[in-house]
Amino acid sequence: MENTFEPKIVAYVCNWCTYAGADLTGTSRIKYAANVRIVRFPCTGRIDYNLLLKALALGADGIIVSGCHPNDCHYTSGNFHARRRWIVFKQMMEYMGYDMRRVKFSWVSAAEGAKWADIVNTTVREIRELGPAQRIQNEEFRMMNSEG
Amino acid sequence: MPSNNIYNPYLMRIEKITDEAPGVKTFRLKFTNDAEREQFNFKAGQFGEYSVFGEGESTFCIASSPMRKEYVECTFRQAGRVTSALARREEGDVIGFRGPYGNIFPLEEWKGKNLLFIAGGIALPPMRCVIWNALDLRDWFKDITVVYGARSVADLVYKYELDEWGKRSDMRLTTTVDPGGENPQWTGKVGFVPKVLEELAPASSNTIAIVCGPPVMIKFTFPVLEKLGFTPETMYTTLENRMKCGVGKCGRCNVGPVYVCKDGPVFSYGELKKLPAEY
Amino acid sequence: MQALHQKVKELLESGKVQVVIGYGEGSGGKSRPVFIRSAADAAKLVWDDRCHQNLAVYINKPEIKKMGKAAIVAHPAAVRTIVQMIAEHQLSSGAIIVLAVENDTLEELTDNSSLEVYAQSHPVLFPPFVVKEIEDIAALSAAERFEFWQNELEKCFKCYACRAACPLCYCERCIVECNQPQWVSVPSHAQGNFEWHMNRAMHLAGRCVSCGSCTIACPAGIPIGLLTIEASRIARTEFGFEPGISCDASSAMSSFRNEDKETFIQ
Amino acid sequence: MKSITHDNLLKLLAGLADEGKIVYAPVRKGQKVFFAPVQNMQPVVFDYIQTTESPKLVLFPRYEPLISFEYQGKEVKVDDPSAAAPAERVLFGSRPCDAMALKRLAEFFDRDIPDALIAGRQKALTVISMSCIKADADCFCTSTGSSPGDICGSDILLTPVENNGYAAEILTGKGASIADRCSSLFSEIPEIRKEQYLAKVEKAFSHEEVRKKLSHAFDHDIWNGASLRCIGCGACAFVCPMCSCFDIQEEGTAKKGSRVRCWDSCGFSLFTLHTSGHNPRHNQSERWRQRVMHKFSYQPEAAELTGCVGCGRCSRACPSDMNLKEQLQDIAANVETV
Repeated sequence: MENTFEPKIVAYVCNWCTYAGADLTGTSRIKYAANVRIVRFPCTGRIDYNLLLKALALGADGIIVSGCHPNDCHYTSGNFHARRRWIVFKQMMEYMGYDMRRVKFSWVSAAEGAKWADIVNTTVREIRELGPAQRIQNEEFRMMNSEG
Repeated sequence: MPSNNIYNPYLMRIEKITDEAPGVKTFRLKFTNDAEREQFNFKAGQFGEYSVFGEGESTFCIASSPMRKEYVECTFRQAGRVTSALARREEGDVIGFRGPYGNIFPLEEWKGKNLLFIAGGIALPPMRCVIWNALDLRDWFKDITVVYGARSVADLVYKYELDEWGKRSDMRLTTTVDPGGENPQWTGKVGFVPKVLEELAPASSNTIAIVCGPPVMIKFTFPVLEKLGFTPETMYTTLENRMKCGVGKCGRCNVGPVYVCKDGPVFSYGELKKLPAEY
Repeated sequence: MQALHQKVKELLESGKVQVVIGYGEGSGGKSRPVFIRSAADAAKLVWDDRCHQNLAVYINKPEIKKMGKAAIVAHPAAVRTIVQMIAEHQLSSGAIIVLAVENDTLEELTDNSSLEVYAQSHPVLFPPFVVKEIEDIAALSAAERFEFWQNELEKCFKCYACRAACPLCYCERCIVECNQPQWVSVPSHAQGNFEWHMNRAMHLAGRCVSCGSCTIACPAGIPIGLLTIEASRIARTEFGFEPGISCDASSAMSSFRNEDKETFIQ
Repeated sequence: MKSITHDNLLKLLAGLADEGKIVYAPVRKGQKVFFAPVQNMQPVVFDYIQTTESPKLVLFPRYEPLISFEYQGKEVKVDDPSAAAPAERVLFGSRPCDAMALKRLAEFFDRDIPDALIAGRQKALTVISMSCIKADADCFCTSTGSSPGDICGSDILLTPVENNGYAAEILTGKGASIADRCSSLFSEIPEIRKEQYLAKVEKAFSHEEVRKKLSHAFDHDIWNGASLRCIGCGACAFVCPMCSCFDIQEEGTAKKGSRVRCWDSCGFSLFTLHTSGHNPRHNQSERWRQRVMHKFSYQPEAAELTGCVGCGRCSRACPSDMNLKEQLQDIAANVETV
């Protein structure tokens, strides 16, 4: 049977590299999956891990976080700080049992339109295979709601 | 309330938004449901819980006169999450309103007396309700005097009404701004409210003083009034403790054996003196 | 313990300190924090294997600070906490006299270098059951770990005893109390609890000295300390960062190295 | 009088669950005992002195939606969860102090402006309590008007007696309706003196005396000393069967969500903080004083309702050994009478 599940993917990207890169993907007329909702930030250093948690809580099946390559940050070191946080965040989420195959981290420069398309396409394909994300179930809350 | 669930708010449409001062707005609210409006009543001194759905509830006094039944008005300063969300609303939007809650200014008991209103800054709104109520019942009372101060000329709220009150012959209005807050056009007084009050030296006999303002103003105003001969039982204020439920359950506004939301917010200085100073 | 009583007596009598933060007899055979202000009370101090709470949590409590200069009875984990607090500018050097205790030994530490030497030579040792818990969880599959933590966190009713018991959770306004935006769901449902404990772990990454105070404090019996211990383990393996051993260390999460590992980044 | 065997008691509870009632019973989670809804009775435990979390959650849950809302253009659609009838619940294994606490809690929420959500749940709740045959040093129920075999607030009170059975006091109509429907599970025994089976809890202080002394103890020194080691968490309030303070928060998105009530504590520093930055209770000592005064002075004064039943949970839960019984004994002994 054909897989008809269309994952919802949120992409948190930095303004200077990946957003420009994604722009280039479009202007270069490279086709890529339409499942991503792009949210633009000044810098990856500004992308709080809580935004990732919120996206997952509110229904995202996958997340892409992307910004400038190391040493290319518009603000010199924002992406280095981000990288440290990602390292800890990723492993903490894994420690708590979350399937981190759903969260992708990448560096995409303003010149890498093709790479962006590739990342989006791979992510969509992989997450389509993984299926809809398991949400943290607010058991009691649901019970309360149904109990009234 | 629309149901017997005390947390279920009335749905109110914002009919009119007035910018009062920097960050301060007045909303005129109309019930979306006529039957609810019909049976809604409140008295001067009571307050409500105003809410933006998805942002939360916030507590302000009802600032309009209870005699004007077709709407409810509230004035608030944009400060936290809810008031910021309220400030982003536009005319025609729907917000929630729970109320009226709390006790009242005992206007009936004050019949035949002089009324002296003393307000500071954003604390005029809770007083505006009772001032208009008293003006609507003008023949109940003898002299009506209002002393109102704010940090600067810009911070004075209800400027259009201050003009109107200033022109009325059946009341006296004194406005003042803190030193440094005046501008070249300013014709009122300059000085802190307690000091201006001391200069005015209103007579205390057969007079009720109603004081409302930031804690520091209240702290310095009551002693001045006492010096002028007011007794604790003739001095009133309305407390503004932090609240969530408004109905005496959530525990936030608890001061000694009273809940400000349910047993207040209006207290005489005599009553306050019996309470621990946790307000 | 006699040495401790003697030392505290001297400190108070000489006026070197005005208060000593230590352990005393509590209710029902427990120990409890006590604040000794006169030499005559020095004998009320106890030090034995009931004394787990990290007393560094009291150092900056306004009521205690008002009493004057303090000395503190500190087990090895508390010494590390104090070093970390100095590194994070929560405590100025020499502001407190540390009476480092372990088993039968007592050392008086008054300056940064002696604190550092002590911290470096006294590793925080986990009790055997914690070691076992850490190993057990490491052996679980991802799905089992998810299940494990969901079951544990379900007990949490967000009393924030973990936060209050932690000397390094010193923010005056915690992220859970910031509501513009509301990062962490306030109710104690599964999502809200997950967000809270994730945030706590992230904020203590590379800072948690693994004292275990939060786990002991948790009234619901959740082994929450494991989360911050893990966060610090990550910081240690990934960035080589050991909290609580250097008074002028930078912070693990607000510094970086060019060569930080990025194998997972595409 | 009636009695029931252990096996029949389990059958009774299983039967109630099968009827579709939500049965809350004490179960062990890790080292601690919690009340949780159970379908089969296998995990139910009996060998606890006191549960960690109190059974107040059956009336006043950790969190509950007060309303839910959805924006439809400029309009808002609001749903009221109290419109639906609350589920029938059975609470099993509450102690007599818990049962009394639930009754007082319901009274508190019903006072002046009744809270329909709590009242609805109270109406649909049957309480089957278990007398205490063991107590520990933190228990002080006899000092607050309860006792190990007190019947107040229970619909059925069971007292463990010999031969693995329980003497059953059927106390209310709700209790009787269960006992009648399941009469085959009960047997008749001659009247017994249940006191012989009950735990002994010495009276530690008199709450009337404490109340009198507290009425003028607001500025007493006693609060400063006692609260020094308080770290300002909410453990005491959250495990307390009578603490009723709550917060109201918004859940969901800006378009759709619910307004939720969740537990809060007067021990938190931000509980009373005004937007202006002014905080009426600035220090931990003031917050600790509020907790004690509210339970033993303010509430009794306002409504003849002592806000504590002496279950001792707060003292067991406290990370820094704040002991309520000790504090009250201290007040009884050291605050002067005027």
